[in-house]
Amino acid sequence: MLPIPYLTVLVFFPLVAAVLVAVLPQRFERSARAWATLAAAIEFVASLPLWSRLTPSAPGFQFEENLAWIPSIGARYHLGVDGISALLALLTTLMTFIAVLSAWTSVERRSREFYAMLLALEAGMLGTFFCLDLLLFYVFWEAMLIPMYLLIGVWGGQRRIYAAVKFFLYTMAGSVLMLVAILSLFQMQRQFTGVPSFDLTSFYAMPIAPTLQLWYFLAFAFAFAIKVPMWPVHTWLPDAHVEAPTAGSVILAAVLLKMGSYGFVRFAMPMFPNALAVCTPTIAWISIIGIVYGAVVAMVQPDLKKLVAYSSVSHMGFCMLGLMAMNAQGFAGSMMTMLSHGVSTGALFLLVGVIYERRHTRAIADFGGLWKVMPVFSAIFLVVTLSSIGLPGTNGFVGEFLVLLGAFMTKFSWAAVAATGVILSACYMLWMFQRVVFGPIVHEENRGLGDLTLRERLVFAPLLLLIFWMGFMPQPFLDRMQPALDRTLELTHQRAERSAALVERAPGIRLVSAPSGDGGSRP
Amino acid sequence: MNASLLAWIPGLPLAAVLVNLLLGDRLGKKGTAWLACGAVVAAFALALRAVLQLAALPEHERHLSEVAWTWMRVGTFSVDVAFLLDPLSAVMVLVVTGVGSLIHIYATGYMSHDPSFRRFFLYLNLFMFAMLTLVLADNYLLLFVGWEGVGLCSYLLIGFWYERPSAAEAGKKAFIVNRIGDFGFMLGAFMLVTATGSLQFDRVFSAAPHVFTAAGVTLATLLMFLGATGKSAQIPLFTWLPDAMEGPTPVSALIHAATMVTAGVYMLARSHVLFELAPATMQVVAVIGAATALMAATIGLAQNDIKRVLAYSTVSQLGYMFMACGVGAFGAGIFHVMTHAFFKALLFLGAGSVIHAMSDEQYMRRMGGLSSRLPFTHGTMAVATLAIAGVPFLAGFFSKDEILHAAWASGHKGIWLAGIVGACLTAFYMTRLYVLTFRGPSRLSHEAEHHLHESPPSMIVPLVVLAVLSVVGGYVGMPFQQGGNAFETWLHPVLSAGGHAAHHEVSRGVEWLLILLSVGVALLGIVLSLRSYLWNPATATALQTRFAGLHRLLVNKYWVDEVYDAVLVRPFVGISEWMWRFWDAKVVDGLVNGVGTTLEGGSAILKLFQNGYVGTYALFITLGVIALFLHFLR
Amino acid sequence: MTIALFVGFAALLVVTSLMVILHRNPVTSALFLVLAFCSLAGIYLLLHAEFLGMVQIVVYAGAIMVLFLFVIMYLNLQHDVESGVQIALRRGIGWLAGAGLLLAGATLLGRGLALGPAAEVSPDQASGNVAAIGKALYSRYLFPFELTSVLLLVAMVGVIVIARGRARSPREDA
Amino acid sequence: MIPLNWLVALSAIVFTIGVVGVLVRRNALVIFMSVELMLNAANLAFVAFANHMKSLDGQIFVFFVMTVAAAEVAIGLAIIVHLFRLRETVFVDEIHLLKG
Repeated sequence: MLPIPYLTVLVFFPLVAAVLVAVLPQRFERSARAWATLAAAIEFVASLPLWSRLTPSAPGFQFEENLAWIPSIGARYHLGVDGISALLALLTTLMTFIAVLSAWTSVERRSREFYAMLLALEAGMLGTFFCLDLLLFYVFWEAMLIPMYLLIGVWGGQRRIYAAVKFFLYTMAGSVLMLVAILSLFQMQRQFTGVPSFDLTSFYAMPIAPTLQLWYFLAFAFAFAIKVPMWPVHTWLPDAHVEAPTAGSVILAAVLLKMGSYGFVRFAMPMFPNALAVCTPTIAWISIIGIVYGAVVAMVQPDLKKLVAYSSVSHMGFCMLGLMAMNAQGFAGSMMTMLSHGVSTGALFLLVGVIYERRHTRAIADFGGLWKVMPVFSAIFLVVTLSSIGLPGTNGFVGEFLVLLGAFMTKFSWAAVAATGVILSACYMLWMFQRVVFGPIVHEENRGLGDLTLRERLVFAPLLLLIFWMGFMPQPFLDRMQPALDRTLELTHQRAERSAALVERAPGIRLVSAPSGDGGSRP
Repeated sequence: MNASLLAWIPGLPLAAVLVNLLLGDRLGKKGTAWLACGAVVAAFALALRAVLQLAALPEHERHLSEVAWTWMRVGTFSVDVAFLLDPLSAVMVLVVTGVGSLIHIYATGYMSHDPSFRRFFLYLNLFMFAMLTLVLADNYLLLFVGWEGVGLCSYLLIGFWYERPSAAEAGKKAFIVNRIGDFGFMLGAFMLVTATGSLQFDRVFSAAPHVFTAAGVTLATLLMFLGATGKSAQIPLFTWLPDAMEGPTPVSALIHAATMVTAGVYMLARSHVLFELAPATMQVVAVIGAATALMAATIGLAQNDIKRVLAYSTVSQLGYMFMACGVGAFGAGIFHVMTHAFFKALLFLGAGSVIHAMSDEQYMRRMGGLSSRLPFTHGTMAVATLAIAGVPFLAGFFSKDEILHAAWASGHKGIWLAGIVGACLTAFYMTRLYVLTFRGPSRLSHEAEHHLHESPPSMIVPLVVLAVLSVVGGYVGMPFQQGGNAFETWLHPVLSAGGHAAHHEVSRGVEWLLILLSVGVALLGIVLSLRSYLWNPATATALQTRFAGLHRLLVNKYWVDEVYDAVLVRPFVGISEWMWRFWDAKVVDGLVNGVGTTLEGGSAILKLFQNGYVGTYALFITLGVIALFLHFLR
Repeated sequence: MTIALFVGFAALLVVTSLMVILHRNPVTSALFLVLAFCSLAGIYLLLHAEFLGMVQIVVYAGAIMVLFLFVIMYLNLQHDVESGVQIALRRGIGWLAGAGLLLAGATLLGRGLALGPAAEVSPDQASGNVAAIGKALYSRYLFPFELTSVLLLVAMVGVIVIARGRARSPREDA
Repeated sequence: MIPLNWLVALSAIVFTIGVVGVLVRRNALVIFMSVELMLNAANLAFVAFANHMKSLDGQIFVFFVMTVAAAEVAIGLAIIVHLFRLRETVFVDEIHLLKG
């Protein structure tokens, strides 16, 4: 393996860069963006070995680092990566680099802190993807919130304080429940093996009584459902997106939303398989409602960013449905949707940012007939819209098709209702596209808009490339993610039998009288 | 000569698209025209060579397949980007590239003075790539890629003149209606995968008979038929085609007459094994085909926009093709696809040349007497009109007769009757179109009269070629040939694969009778139309007044659009508005903010206890002490 | 005999305490309080706590009450006027709370808590109360004793700072 | 010997009178005196038990209570004086600025 502690470098380099950028003296205010871009570029290049050096078929985790962190309670600084987290980490580094590059003109005041926040956010996200120790996971999970909160709160739009606070409290409320679950699991773990440890593999090894599992699963599921966001707990997303600066909402959409589904795949599903089996239909139907509801509500949004935010709710609904299908196609589809949603929605937000920078308005009604004035922009907007509605040949289709296929194999009705999402997404995206790009130029201000500058085209070039690469040749991505997904699936089934066999003598503390058999209907 | 060139047939137009994109304006109009037409003609040449190579093979192994790369492989399910050339796709590829190149040449003339000339050919080539992928696909998923690709290109080309809001609206409508169809097709494909484990044509068809239950295969085929209705504009999802006339005329000719709309028929013919396993679906297909044919023909009677009439005629002819597939005569269906491609493309291009001459005038009531001024257009259009009407010894007659013959032979008497009535109506409205445009008094406005001119040669040549094809094209499928119908024998290896093909023989005498009947009906339609529009126009107006109600019904196209709008679109937007305004903002968000406000309210109440009076604090302390005492007393 | 003395002192204590809180004029309340302290000192003596009795008289009655009277005189307080419904309400509640407290106390006493065993006479008891307290104070309780000296010092500093107030007394700028 | 019950009863009565005094009176000084009463009631109980248990700890504790009381009175009166200077009043219910 690499001589240096590769993952630690990957996680803490952006943090160090963030600090350096933040403490740059005043006269470097203008060049702060150049330094930040350089740092993000180095980080991206440094993360490429995750793609090339990763041997997908090797069992367990790679690039592992395991040091004692808090010996007294057995919490270890344990980092590792497998097919799933490597791809998501690559998505993070790429999208952060693009977000930093795109924010050159959009941020005027306090730009040093702005870039520092972006880099710190990247460190938090990478940490969350890499860590395999539950306590460390919780630390990074919460650390990630702070830079995002500041990004929305300081550089946001009019109602930024409301949006930032809502975002923070919403996620915090969920993750506090998760913390309680982690601690009580730790307690059970210590009694079960006698050795205190927060290590994920030890939790994987410990069977838990099914009735107990339900409460833990609901705690974890609730925390991750908020992040996904799943249907009833999604209202923080439109507000956060509308008020966040472009770069902030690009990363928020591209990576932060994947935390929820990643959490499900890595933690909630393998650790509590029996409870999962009980809750699968409920969560599946909730994600289907999310798909249809997100699309329906997106239809009538007057604000571009809100429309794209609700479309994210719809796309992430596909992700969760894929996971609930519990088969290879569903998992692969869900993972592909995560990656392709990250790319296409990130691009969509960048596009909205471009016209927001020129017209300082996000209302669809203020635009119209942009094709004549900004042909290159409109062409890119067309390609990204098509990728977002999942046209075959673009990245959106591969994910959506596999998710629907997986869902179809599990239950016909799931796929039938979810597939209407395909129609709805076409409706609202094309209607929006038509009102923004086609038609005669109604507002005089639009006549003078300049087309994309070289820098902006540079920002979109990698995204377009990815859209078509993942659309036509998704196999390299699928090869990398499948072994890890199969292992997760197999682990889930294996643990389900072991825990089921453990019905009476459930180790660990008896929580308040265990509930009766049926699964909780809460998400 | 290995078969590796198959991939290049769709590859060439794609390469032209990329070159067009990259070089952009540096090419200039001339360069773009040559690049675009050259790519399609080269594709035609490649296709021809491949088909000849195919023909050389012995009959039972007539298929060339070639795998480009593995597209998706997840668990047991895997699908590749692979191309297949067999007799069925050979016919389609020849029609698509042949008619396509003619239309490309025509378009260079037609669009010569359009500012975004380059963008037009960009989309046109992209369309050719998508259509060729669809036709040459080796599995349902790649077919679906082409399927949605052509949907996208039709969206772009209908909305080509994006500054006209109606064009953008029509484009969006076309795409969404197609998407509804694709929804059905996708679900059908899923059923195939779950049952047979793959989407490869040969693997699905070989596994289908043993794996599928009756209900399963019926549902799967119905869903795929829903996709076909979306793409080929049949009864439930046909409303987008008439609006698609917003696009430039070459687009209407290529996409909405010759190639894209026939994709549904091709898909049905390709999966005939599945459809033959589900007689119920076949019944539905036949009935819908007949109903569409009749309904569209009646609407065509009352339209005054030349392109709308042709659009409804296309919907009607597509109805015929589906009727043929419904009664099991997939060969007849494909044959009609070919002949229809020839004369319908010719009609549209002719109409385009008329519109071009009349400086974008599409309203027939302001035309008339153009035969002398536009000789070539008039000549070729006349041939096409006779062909579509079903006049003997022309292409339309042979293919339509084949369908009627099959309908009668397979015992669908009702379907046959609808076909005959439809044939008569077709003859009537096509002659009406011909008369109103070319014959009769010239109702041209003065300035239209002023710069009326015949189209340049680049437009006339394709017209002539198509006219020739419309005449010659029919003989391939002429009945009473020695070894049976040449066209049928060519398709035989593909269409008989399932072994369930229904073979009904009818005595030669009855066959002759049928032919005479259909010819008679066609001539009746022509004569009636000539009488009421040319010889004494008064009868037309008389007819209109006497059946005023019926006439208004037809002019308004049975109010189908309005019904769809009222029943589907408006309530849907209403619901989504309600869902957002009420549900999302008030309920869900309300709950979240509610938590905040309740906490605030609570603290406001608690604040009152802190009223600053030392006395009250002392009182609380005492009460606390008393409470402690009580606790100990218990 | 001691019982009679105790009852006398007790009665005196209760009456004077009541008068302290009932009487309108703060000066008379202060004087009644002095009387209460003296009766209390008497009770201490009955309980063989001579040292405390003396300290009670010296510290409480002597020092603290003098301070009180000084402040009352200094502030030239008049007769307490107690009027208005809001005050009457508060007084009512006050008495109620007092009654409640008394009731609870009474029931508690009524239960007759198990009293600890009466310890036998400890050896140093005989040698006089003051000496014994002195010995105990400077042996086991040395540290708390030193602590109280610090406390008193702090109190003194505090008083000076607070009582000094701003350079100008409010009267000039009134 | 004086029975312990009476002593404790007496201490309770005096304590209650102190509490009532604090609750009822408006004059800060009288409240202050009532607090002294409560303290002395506690001292009485201490001495009573010290006598009953024949140990000196009670008395020593009373001694400490007294020193604390002394310090407290000093500070209290200083505050009252200072308060009087600012507000010209000694009535507790007129001083209620410090509220939520």
